[in-house]
Amino acid sequence: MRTNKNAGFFPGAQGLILEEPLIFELSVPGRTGYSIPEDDLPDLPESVMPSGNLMRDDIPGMPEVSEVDIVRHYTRLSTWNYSIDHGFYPLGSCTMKYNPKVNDRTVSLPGFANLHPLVPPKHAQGALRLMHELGEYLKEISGLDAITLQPSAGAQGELTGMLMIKAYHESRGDRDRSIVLIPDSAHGTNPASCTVAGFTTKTLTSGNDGCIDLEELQSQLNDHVAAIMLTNPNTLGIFEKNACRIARMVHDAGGLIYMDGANLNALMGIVKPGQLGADILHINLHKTFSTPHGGGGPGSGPVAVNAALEPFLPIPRVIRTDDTFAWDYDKPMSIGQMHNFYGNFGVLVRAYTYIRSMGAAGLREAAETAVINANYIRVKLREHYQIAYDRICMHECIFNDLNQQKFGVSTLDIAKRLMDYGFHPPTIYFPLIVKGALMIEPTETESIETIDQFIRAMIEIDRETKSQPDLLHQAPIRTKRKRLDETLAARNPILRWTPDLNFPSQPD
Amino acid sequence: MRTNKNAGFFPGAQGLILEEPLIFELSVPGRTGYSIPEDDLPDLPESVMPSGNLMRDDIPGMPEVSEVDIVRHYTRLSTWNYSIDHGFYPLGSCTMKYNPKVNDRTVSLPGFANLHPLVPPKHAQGALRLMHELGEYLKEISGLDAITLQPSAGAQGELTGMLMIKAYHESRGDRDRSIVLIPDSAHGTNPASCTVAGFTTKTLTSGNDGCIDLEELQSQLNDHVAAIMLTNPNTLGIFEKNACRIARMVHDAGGLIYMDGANLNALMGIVKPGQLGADILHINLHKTFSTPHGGGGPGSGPVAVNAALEPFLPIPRVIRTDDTFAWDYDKPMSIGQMHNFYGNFGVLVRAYTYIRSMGAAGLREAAETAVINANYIRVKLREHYQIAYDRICMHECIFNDLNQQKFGVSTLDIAKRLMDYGFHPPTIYFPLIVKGALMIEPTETESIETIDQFIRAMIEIDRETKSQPDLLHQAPIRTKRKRLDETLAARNPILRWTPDLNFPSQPD
Amino acid sequence: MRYIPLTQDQRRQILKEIGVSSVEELFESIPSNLRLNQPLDLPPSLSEWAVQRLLTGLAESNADSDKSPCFLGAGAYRHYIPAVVSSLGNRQEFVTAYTPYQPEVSQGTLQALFEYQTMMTQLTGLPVSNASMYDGAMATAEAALLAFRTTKKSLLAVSRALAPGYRKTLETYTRHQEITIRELPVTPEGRTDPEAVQSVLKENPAAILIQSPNFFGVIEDLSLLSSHINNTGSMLITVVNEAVSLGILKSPGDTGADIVCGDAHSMGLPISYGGPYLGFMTVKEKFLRQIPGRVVGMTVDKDRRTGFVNTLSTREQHIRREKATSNICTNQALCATVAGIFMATLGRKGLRELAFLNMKKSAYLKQRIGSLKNCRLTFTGPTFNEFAVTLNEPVERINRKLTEKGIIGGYDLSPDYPEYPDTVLLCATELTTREHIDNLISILEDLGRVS
Amino acid sequence: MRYIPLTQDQRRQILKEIGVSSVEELFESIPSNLRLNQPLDLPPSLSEWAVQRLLTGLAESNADSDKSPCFLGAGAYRHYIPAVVSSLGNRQEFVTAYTPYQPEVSQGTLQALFEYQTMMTQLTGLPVSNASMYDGAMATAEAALLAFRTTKKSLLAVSRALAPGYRKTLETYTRHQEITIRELPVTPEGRTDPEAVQSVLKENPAAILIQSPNFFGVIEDLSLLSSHINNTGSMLITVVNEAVSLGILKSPGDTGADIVCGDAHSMGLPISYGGPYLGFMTVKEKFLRQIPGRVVGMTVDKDRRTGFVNTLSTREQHIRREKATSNICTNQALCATVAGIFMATLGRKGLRELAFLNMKKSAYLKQRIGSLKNCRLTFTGPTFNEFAVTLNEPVERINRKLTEKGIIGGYDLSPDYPEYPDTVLLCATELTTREHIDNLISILEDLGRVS
Ligand SMILES: Cc1ncc(COP(=O)(O)O)c(C=O)c1O
Ligand SMILES: Cc1ncc(COP(=O)(O)O)c(C=O)c1O
Repeated sequence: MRTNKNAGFFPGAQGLILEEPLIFELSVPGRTGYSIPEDDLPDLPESVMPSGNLMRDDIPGMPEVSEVDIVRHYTRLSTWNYSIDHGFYPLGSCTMKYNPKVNDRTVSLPGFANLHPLVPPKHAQGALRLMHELGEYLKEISGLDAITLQPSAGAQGELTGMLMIKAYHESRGDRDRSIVLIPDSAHGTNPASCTVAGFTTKTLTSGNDGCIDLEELQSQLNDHVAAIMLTNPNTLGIFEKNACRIARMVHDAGGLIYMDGANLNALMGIVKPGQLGADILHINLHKTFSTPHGGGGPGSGPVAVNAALEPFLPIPRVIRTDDTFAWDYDKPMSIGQMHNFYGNFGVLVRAYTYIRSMGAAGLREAAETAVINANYIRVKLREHYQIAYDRICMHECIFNDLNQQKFGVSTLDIAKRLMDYGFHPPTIYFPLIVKGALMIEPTETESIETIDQFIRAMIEIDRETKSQPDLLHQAPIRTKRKRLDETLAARNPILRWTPDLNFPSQPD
Repeated sequence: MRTNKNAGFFPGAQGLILEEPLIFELSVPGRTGYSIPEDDLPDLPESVMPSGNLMRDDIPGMPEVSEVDIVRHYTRLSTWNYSIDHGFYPLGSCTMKYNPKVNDRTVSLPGFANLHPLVPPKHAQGALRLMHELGEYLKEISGLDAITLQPSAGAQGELTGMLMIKAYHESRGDRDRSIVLIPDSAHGTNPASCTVAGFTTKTLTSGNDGCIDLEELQSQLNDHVAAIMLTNPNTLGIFEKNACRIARMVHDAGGLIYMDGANLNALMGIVKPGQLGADILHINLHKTFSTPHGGGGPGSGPVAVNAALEPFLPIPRVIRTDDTFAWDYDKPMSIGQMHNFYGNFGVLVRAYTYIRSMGAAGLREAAETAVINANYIRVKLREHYQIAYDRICMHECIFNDLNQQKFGVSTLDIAKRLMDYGFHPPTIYFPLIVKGALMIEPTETESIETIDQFIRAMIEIDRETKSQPDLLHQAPIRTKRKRLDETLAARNPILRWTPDLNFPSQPD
Repeated sequence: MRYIPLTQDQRRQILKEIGVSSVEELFESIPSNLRLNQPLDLPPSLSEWAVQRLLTGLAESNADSDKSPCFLGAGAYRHYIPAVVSSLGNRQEFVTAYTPYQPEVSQGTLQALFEYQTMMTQLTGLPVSNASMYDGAMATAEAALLAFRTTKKSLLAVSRALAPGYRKTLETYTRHQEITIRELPVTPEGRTDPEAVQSVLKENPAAILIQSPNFFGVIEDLSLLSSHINNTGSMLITVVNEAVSLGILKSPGDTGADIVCGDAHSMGLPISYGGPYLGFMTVKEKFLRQIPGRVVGMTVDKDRRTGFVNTLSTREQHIRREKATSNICTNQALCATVAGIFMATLGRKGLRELAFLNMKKSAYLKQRIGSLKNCRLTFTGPTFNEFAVTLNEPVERINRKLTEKGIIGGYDLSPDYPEYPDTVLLCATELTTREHIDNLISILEDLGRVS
Repeated sequence: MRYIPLTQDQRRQILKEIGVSSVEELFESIPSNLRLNQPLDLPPSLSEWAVQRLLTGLAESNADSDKSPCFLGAGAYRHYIPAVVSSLGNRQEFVTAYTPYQPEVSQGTLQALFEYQTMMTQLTGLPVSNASMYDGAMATAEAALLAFRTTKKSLLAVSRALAPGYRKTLETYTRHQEITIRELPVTPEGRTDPEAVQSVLKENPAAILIQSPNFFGVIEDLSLLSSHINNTGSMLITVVNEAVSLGILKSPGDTGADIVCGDAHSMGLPISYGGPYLGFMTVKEKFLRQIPGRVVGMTVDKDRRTGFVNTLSTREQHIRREKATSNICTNQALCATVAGIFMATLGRKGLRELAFLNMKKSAYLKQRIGSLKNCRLTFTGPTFNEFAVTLNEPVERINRKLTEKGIIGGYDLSPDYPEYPDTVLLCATELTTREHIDNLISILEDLGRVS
């Protein structure tokens, strides 16, 4: 415990945690933890139920445990996670901001949680209004004309967008546009989504300033180019200063601008992507709009588009007539469905709650503060870590491990050691174009006091780099498990427990 | 992690935990984490509101923090607690059983949580029915005729009961009965409650068998004796074998039998305290009926009585007419109120839920299993620890540290060392009549696997007693804080933070 | 049974290891003729789903004050509970922990309670707080007992404007303590009569007990009263039933109280049909070793790092037994933890703003009521978030009519205070909207016209 | 703003430390003419209380299927969610953690997902599971893509009884993949026509895609179909949309599937207007390195203690980029965690009992429907918890009448399947009480009498 606000103090410490075997190892034949609703029916003749070789008698291997076993098992497991409710998560590109608790309350309101997706729309007016209004807000924020809330995450948003681009060109008889240009700094989902959409990708080498090189771009543009897929601010945390110029160039060549909006947190209320020339934009609600990440999802990746692309949006779409809302499936040019129903509705409820809580001023304040915090880290750490692009950054800043490499310490070591100090590591080794990248995104929800702690920890690690590099190779040393052998896992994949499983280790 | 069920494994381990200063140290002037509902009123003239020297301008020292600060602060704090959801809590006399999660759900139903205590009874029929029915169930379980649910904990139940005993004797003109007999094994609240009720207590020395010594009792009985206050099973985990005889003796002498029902978990469905001669019995819902202990409350201590004592029960009482429920304040012989309203209603909802979930068979199974588990521990540990009374026990068994004292190891050391193995320590140094007592109550909700782990840990500690006693003096070594200096705390009481506080230590 | 892990197989095996042939043998010390040979007469065990349906049905037959406008206060105050407060207060690490007898594995609860104690001292203006009592009524009774213990006097002067439930509990607790309770009358302002205070002081009472805002919602002039009491050897016990008021009212400590006690349920706890609530008590430094209940203190561990423990336990029943300062053991620790989270969330400014808004809502309601022909404000003194109104027909009748319109009316004062017939206590908090108020006014107006 | 800790004072100070004079300077790289000089046109910020009231209002204008009897299934199945499942699934350590890129501080999520994977393999009968997909429709599309990738063939034969939403999503995903989709017709039993399967096999398709229980609720004879498919070089993809059925139906792996995919939302997730749900996929060992999405594996740490990591990431987009097996990144990890808790809670016996009770409830409903004069069972095949009924008037009309009685009727099949006019899909789960069913029957009976 620090004794006053100014005393140095790192949150990382060690204490009692409780080990826990696999749930299967807790199983005891005949033990039960469940309670099935009462059977209030008369006995039925066996003949009315399916039987014979359609049926199974048993599900071997399934656990048999009591309710207290379940509670302790998952409670203990949960204590091994770092989470945003524990502390700072400077994960670049991930926008790990605080998830307001009121959003947990609204999403679990019975009128949302128990709403069947196939009730007639008149029984779902609240849900439809929420979706409609959320769409309107996101359109306003993005400066675009139409939107779908259906994609379940950013990558599915990308795929949706690319499929729309395909449909758009095809609708114009422009069938030869099979290439998508993607900067080398792009997130891996960008090229992957293009492939699923049936495109071929071409990589644009970034300029020395981390931005798209206009000459390089010009040289790649031709009438096979369907679109450019750019991220803005890009994954280096830099605003694509030539965004409008690029848009013009691509548009002139007959291509479209797909903007990866994963980094929208830097722009909300400051500039509208639509005004930067974007034709299509996906938005990660689980980043910018504070919905929790759940250890890897669910997320939500709405896609906003300009009017020209509207006909291609997925079905169904929410339509409003006077003050009544309904589903419209009758969109002949639509690319079709991306989801069995309407997407991750629960995530939409949270994002809606967030926007109504923040208001326009709050969203702008979020963007500004996110950028202020990132720049603060940039100036405070640049004496200790080499900065990839030393200029004003947007919501994130990127360092590398060149200074530390001299002492045999790598980005991985730095990341692992941060855990011991009580912080989640930054995103590492991404974007690929920065060797040994340490990508730091503080977001607006971290206090300067927390950020200062983090900065001090990073400086301390730099000092350790010189004084005790081996400690850094060993790190983390305070966590429940030390550095894990990822190679072994991939070489000898054990992806499930079986009764005869040979554990890779037999420690006490 | 253990690799199979048979491998030895203790849950205690160390891992990353996060330190956290006092909330006051996080405070930054101007920072806010709150949100007050909108003021939807017109401005009002100042004159309509109180002012002047009735008012304060500021509450100095109150924290100014953001919502994320609050969340992390209390999340981190929570991770430093051991709890029943973490693991085994063999706290004798406390009946730390698993708290079913469905009870959390029912207690927070809006119709309970948002029910104002002063609504006309017709708007509270559900609550009143619940209280009435819960009363009926507890009467059936205790074998008594009437009940109050008003006391907020066991000790308040005791006080309620003792006040009723006072009122009973007074109503009969029997004003000289000022003495209450209490066995030396009794819980401290028993004598304390008697004092508040205006009685003088006399201690009964227990016999060698841990039970009330009938001769001793006889010698103390006279017409100043208002009652005997006994616990059954007593705090030694032993059934007072002469319960009926004692009751007869005391009754014959004109006294009443107050039974401390803290240990009812051993008897539910097996025997009714009323049949053992008890005239008054308090029940700890936060023990026997699975309501959570909340780090020290809220609890609930209903008091059941036989017909002769019914007129003295606190007001108000729930009354039923046909199928309608109401409050009755018109009980002229009542001792009065013990609570501003009706007691810890929320706790009653949980207990009601529990009883409806368990049913009669479930409650009996709970009692039987609690006793089986305690006896299992008794036979497994008696070779290693001296057992205070080596005979079949009820729901708890008591050891002492005589074997270990030879090696300079005390009950305190054993208790602290158990933490390192991942267990909450047993109740220690209580009951007072067992020197160095280790009072172990497993309850029915612990699995044999967990109990076996605990037994192995106890045996391991006994081994360490001989091989490395100093380790035990140092214990615990895995917890966030090592052994705490209770003497310093009492000698130099620091009971609150102030801006100029000198912390007793200044570690990093 | 889903809560009992012992399987039938294991049970047989364990019984064998214990060395008995049946579970009955374990119960042989209980006379066999008393042992039940049939199941208890209780309703059958239900599935979780059925139990939930049953309880939902019971809950739905109650009035949800979140759904209907509600003007009841009178000791149970509705306030908004921020989501963080419920979310954190429901952390099972706080909920399912025992009393922190073993501090090394209880630092979470202990630090949270230490912080609660600190905030209560800041709010009440006295330097020592315990870690909770059962409720305000019991805390008030304990405060009186403390005064008797320390002053060794036997008279207690209690304002007639003390909440009746508190008064009754106080009487129950003190009945066998050779104590005389004297009632202090109320002025037309609705305040405890200062002259009566002055005159009772001549009889050298152990303490004067004053609630503020009192049961009529009126803020007492505590400074005035304490100026009389000062240096008389009698103590001033101030009771606060609506803790939210402390956000804007001068702290009782600053106005001369020796003990402040009452209920802080209104800071983060649901009204929950009257409990669990949060009794609190703060006292002057000199009563440090006289305060009843659990107290958390700061100390160091073996490595001299700061930590927290339950302390001053030599006052308590488990050490002192019949000589303890109180018989309290299990208290309301989780409620205190939750109130701590609430206070920390609102903080220095928020508590003030919340209190101000309560005062304003109630002032608006009062102003509007004042303009009605069929109502009159019973008292002239300043009020916080509730006040008394005298109607020209029985409160019950009015309330019945309000019920028909889906409104839960105020508290009928007349049964407890026959001297104020047809008088209702109306409360408005930050959750009372202008629409609720305007609606109530227009109904009352209509009723006036009709009758 | 309560979620933004930077105070105005600090903001000024920090800007100075950064070396800029205003926040605008930080945004100078954005062309100034594009920067907004007025606030976004959004509704104003609301207090938490107001936001909660607003959302409560929206929620209450929807139909709560817990309050009205509901016979809808058709891809979204209502089941009881045990309190432990919500309580543990809401632990913020699971909810607010990121994807476990850093395994040393993510062992909780990783072990929970490893256990989920294990249980999914036990339930489906195939040995390799991923850690979730977006939903069943997308999982099905991904399964098809896997089949194309590995077989290098271009024909896909899809049962007409595949859920229409799955079919449409499959089409969207595969549209640009040079794939032909052939539809397999349905027999009067309501099953995919085995002869059609045999005949399409001659064209050497990449895979045959069969849902069971299919969209009509009919349990397919997968053993029969797979006996045809076996050793043809085509794959059998089995889709399971109602995962609860796996508690009692023979596992698709045991009946010859190469891939099992679908949706497991019905194990512990609320129906929540269609999402978030839980896409799943299990495959044969040989497709281990072809499976899309995150996969958790067991390994050891530096001290050789068992631990878990995300593994086989060389399949994934962040390494393989345009050559990845899928573009999925963020998935539905929390849903998988919750389903894992659900499966572990019910366990070996409970899952079976639950499935049996669903089957029985539905069989009872079916039996009663069968006795009505104005209804007839559309298909003869065995069903799990839903089945199709052909009425003698439009489904919409019947449903409207049911709505008037507070009942949410079944799903109208006719728009998607014009060949089955006036046909409704009725679902009964363990939450459908006998009273609900008897009530429905008597209303239908009455309608029959009237019309
Ligand atoms: C820049 C960028 N683009 C796309 C994505 C993919 O989004 P999702 O993970 O929601 O599919 C991410 C996040 O992981 C990202 O950071
Ligand atoms: C035997 C016994 N009697 C009485 C009590 C007092 O009960 P409570 O703590 O609920 O006041 C306890 C528990 O602490 C106890 O164990």
